[in-house]
Amino acid sequence: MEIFELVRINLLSPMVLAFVLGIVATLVRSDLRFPEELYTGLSIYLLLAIGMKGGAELTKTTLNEFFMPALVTLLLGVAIPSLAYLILRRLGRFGVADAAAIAAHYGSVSVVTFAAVQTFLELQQIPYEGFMPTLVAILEIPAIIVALLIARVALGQVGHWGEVVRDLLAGKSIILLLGGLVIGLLAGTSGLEQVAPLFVDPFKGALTLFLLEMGMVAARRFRDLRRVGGFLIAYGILMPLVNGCVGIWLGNLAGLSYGGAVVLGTLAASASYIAAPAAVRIALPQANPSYYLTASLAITFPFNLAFGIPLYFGIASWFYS
Amino acid sequence: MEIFELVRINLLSPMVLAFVLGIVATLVRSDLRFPEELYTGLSIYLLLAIGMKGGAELTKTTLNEFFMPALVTLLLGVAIPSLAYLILRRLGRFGVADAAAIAAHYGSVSVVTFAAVQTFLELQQIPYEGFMPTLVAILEIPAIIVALLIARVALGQVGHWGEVVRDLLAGKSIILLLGGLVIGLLAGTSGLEQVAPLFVDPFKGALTLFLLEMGMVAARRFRDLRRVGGFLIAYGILMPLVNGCVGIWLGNLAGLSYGGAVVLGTLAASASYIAAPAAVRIALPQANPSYYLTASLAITFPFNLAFGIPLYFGIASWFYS
Amino acid sequence: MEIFELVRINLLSPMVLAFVLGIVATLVRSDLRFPEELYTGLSIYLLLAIGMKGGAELTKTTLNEFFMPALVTLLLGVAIPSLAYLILRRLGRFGVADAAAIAAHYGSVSVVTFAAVQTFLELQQIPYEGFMPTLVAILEIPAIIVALLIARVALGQVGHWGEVVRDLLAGKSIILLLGGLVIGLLAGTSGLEQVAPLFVDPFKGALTLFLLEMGMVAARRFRDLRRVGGFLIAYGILMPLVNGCVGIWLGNLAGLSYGGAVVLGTLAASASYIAAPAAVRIALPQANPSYYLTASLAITFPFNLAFGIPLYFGIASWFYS
Amino acid sequence: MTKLKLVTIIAEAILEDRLVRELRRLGARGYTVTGVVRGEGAHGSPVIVDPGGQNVRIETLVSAEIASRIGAYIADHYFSDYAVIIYVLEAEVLRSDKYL
Amino acid sequence: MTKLKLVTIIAEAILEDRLVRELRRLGARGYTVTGVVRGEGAHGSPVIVDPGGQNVRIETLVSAEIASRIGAYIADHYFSDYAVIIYVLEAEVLRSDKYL
Amino acid sequence: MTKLKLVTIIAEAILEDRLVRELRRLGARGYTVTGVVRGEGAHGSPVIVDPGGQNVRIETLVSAEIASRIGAYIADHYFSDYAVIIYVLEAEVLRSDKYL
Ligand SMILES: Nc1ncnc2c1ncn2[C@@H]1O[C@H](COP(=O)(O)O)[C@@H](O)[C@H]1O
Ligand SMILES: Nc1ncnc2c1ncn2[C@@H]1O[C@H](COP(=O)(O)O)[C@@H](O)[C@H]1O
Ligand SMILES: Nc1ncnc2c1ncn2[C@@H]1O[C@H](COP(=O)(O)O)[C@@H](O)[C@H]1O
Ligand code: NA
Ligand code: NA
Ligand code: NA
Repeated sequence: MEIFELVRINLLSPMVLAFVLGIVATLVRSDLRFPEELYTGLSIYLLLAIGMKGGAELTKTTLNEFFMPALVTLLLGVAIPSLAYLILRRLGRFGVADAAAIAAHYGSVSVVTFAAVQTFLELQQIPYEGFMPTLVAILEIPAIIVALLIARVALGQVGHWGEVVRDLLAGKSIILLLGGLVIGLLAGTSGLEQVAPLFVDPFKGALTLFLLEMGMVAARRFRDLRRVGGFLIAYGILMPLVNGCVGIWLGNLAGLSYGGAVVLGTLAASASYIAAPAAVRIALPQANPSYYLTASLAITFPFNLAFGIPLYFGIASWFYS
Repeated sequence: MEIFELVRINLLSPMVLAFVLGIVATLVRSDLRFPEELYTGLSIYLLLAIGMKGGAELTKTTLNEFFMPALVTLLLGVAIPSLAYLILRRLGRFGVADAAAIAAHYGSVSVVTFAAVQTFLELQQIPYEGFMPTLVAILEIPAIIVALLIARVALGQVGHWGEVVRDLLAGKSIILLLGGLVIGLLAGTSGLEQVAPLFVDPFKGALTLFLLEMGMVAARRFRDLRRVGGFLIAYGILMPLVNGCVGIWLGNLAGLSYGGAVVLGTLAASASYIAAPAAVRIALPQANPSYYLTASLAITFPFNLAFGIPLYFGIASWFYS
Repeated sequence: MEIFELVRINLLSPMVLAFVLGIVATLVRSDLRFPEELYTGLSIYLLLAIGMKGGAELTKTTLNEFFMPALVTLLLGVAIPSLAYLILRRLGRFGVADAAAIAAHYGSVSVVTFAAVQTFLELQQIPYEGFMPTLVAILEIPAIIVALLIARVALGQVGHWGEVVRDLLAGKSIILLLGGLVIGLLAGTSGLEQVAPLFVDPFKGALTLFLLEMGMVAARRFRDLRRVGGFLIAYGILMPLVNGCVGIWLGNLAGLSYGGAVVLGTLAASASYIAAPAAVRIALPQANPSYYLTASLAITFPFNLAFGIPLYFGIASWFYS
Repeated sequence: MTKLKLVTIIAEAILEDRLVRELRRLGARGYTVTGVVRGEGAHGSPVIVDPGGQNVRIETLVSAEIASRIGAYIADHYFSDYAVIIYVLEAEVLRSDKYL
Repeated sequence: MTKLKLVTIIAEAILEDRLVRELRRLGARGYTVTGVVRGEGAHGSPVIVDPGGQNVRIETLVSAEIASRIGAYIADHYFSDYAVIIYVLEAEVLRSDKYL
Repeated sequence: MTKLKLVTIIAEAILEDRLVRELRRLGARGYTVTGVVRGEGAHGSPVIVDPGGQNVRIETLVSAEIASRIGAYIADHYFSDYAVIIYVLEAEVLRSDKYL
């Protein structure tokens, strides 16, 4: 299929449309509000569901197949924040704290983008490795630590460092993702079946609901777009493209399947908006949250959701033909 | 089937029984409380689900079939509040503000009543037009504006008028209903299928849960029944009957199917308890909320849910035989 | 099957694993928080779902079969708190208020433990009587009243007594359980089918999510374990075993099926953590909540969930062979 | 502007209904409840009876006389067995007859 | 430490957006909203328009002059038709220029 | 009744745990947190890091001496980088030894 056709199909999925609806609701200043507790509940659900499904599929994987992909994922976790930092400092002329803060976000991952690419591949009926949620967990944290380390070296200090690293490792997304994985692994396929009517079947619907809220959250950041400037807007679109290609390439080298490489590319391309902001706000309080939140939530996330995923799918096809 | 039998079947549906349970829980002063966030979450879900399902079915409709029903719906939106206002002023001897406030509620619609009639028809396996949710959106707002306009003319002023109209058009029920419609329309039947395990299959169950809470909300208004007086109680039962017949008759004229006419009749008969109260409280603060909330929530809503829907179904059968 | 094998299977179910995950999340001081509203929403759901399913099955039962089991359940409601009180006073050397408070908890039941044993039996494909939820409702309240009466006699007074009894009878778990039963009974199997995609199919998944939160709640009480002392810890494990055996034995006498006796045993063994704490805190404010909450939530609940249920299943098999 | 007392009670959530009833009986003409609030004090973390429940904050604007009546009542009935605190601020109000 | 006024408004939730806008216009440099809060007063239980909505509490630290301007404005525009109360406390702040 | 200080801190929700720990260290014997609260001030809308998080209000009843210690500490450690305000009210309490 052609890339344009893929983008069109993707744009007309209920998930992307719900995201757009969220944006529209905010722009017309609707009184539509998502209860914070529903947001929290849905994100617990999504993380756990992703983990459990991955865990149940892990029972079919050998550790062997897993080793190389895990290694290149770790590599991505070091390479992307370093590259991102350099670009932001040199080309973007950002200060140390702001550059490191943004780099931490682009090195880490967005779980919802992961869920979206999973859904996209399932609709295209392209299989991918069952251990991909494990790679999400592997990619989420190291990049943040690397970026904070860079700032620590460049600035001579970073406040509350030990606490920040501990909080990262015990962060809710890690706990739920890895916890779900272990549950899925131990309970196996038959265990997953018991809870499938909640954790598998309605997953796409729950993601749709969640993206409605994400659209509202993203749109609330739109008015900051002017303030953050043209460079960051371009950065929020081009950096994912670069990272996505690197991810696909490394995935291919590591022996991932076509679907697996698309997922790893998307993960590399995605920017964190849960783990990274919380860590950065504590460890680098002097960094301006407008920069990293706007870039991650209002630029890169929508871009990946609407265009990035089909693009990476198209790009990966060059590596796999 | 006979009307009595229909009423009996309807009363024994899980939805109506859950509503009764909510009433009982409040009357025995149980500590059962529905978290407000669950209420909000469920109403977001119901509106979006109704919209999406309608939208997916719209793909099968021609604009042609839609034109006349839309027109009579708009007509209802002007006629009902005017009629309601006159009756309340002349027979009920209400003041201008109170009469206009109540008229706004009876001109507008209750989305949950719509969901209930939909469910009722599905159980009776009576088809209805896919564009009915569109008619809900069409009927919701104009009647409120008409009623407020009447008050504005009669009183010489209405506070915050422009803002009120804007808020109405960007209100959450319109956004979610129309937004869902567009999502369903663009994503099509195959898109709806992806999210059906969340947005279609559990719909009746979610409605049941919501009606449990609605029962508690309605029952909390019961002690106001004495205060509002006999006229308003009679009004809350007779006005829906009149409006329901008018709705069925116009639906029939506009060429709607049997099921479609029942739905339009029920919409006409239903009274708003979301959009109208919010608008009226801002635009007509001098109107006594006890009147309009009690009539709408504690009289008309339960009446329609328990008796109205099967009645309109029976009445419509005279037009379609 | 051997008991060890049953325990192993039970420990690897998604429900128990989710409970363990909740404990782990708390112990590593994760920022994972369950919104209180989600907790409340899920408990409303579980109670209603249990009731409705039981009600629909009640349509297949004669009152005849129900009489003896109901009677022995009432007997348990008097016997267990009395026995528990004596043991706590004599062997545990607890004061009157503390002993009565704890006895109230062990006489009453834990609905989630009931849900867990239901799920366990379904996986083992062992049938049980449809009226078991009715027995939950019968066993929940009397034991609390008996325990409070004991304290009232021993202390010469109990504050707010009438109010407490009224609150117990109108408590949310009774309202939802009995309400659900009546809904299920009146709507029948066909009514239940309409709402099955919400109230039946995802039940195990919802229970899993709920147990994740219960694990966090239980773990937050772990640091009180040292404070409550060795006696209460032993009590929290041995008392359920005794009560479980008595329950199975009486169930067998009353003519319950194998599955039914396992359920009654588990009910007898379980300790309340909703109705009892609320009543006790008001009626016996001088009792130390650390004792009863820790014993019930941090000892007996996890024990029953992980080990008790398969044990009672094994023990009951001796009575039924 | 008239000077009144703003009495604030922070108490276990389970006491809300009862406290509100008693405030009324002691002469308060209105009240506002904020909850759930979290907190710690002499009793450590609040005694969470229902795993959901925590503390609530109840505020009432009253005359100085009723304020001290409420203070005495709460001290008598709640301080020994429950995690409850009470404090009083000086507030200026419009329409003071509304509260008296 | 400088002395400022802490103005508290308790109002029907539906008024939140409008009140915040008006506070800004009357000169408040910031505000904090706590909501939903429950309560009862002269109007009985709060007028719950959306079955979800109740009251909100809006607080703003301002100079004495702006405090009385706000008081007058609220009395004029809200007391007759809405369930709204307002009271003022004396507060000490650091960085007082932030609020003036 | 004894006079004490009611110190109120309004801060980004992400700081809650840290602030509570520090209050304890500075001598507070208890505290109450209300959250989430919404608000705006010099930093505009609160910096919502997790899309869910907003502000929290932390209150603690302490002696005048500890109140000013807390004020100085917060000013030193939070004013430059975080959206945090602090103010102090005069409160009367029963059982003042509980807070000292
Ligand atoms: N010094 C304090 N400042 C603010 N709130 C307090 C203080 N002490 C206690 N509280 C609140 O009052 C509740 C009961 O206090 P206590 O009875 O001391 O455990 C606590 O959970 C806190 O919410
Ligand atoms: N005396 C009072 N003390 C504290 N809050 C009050 C008082 N009177 C009224 N309120 C609050 O203000 C709201 C509106 O009051 P009212 O206009 O008197 O109905 C009530 O719902 C309460 O939340
Ligand atoms: N004048 C004020 N009155 C009440 N609350 C304020 C005021 N200024 C700031 N705040 C609160 O303190 C938070 C942080 O303030 P700021 O650092 O000025 O952005 C805001 O989000 C508000 O919740
Ligand atoms: Na990335
Ligand atoms: Na109508
Ligand atoms: Na028991």
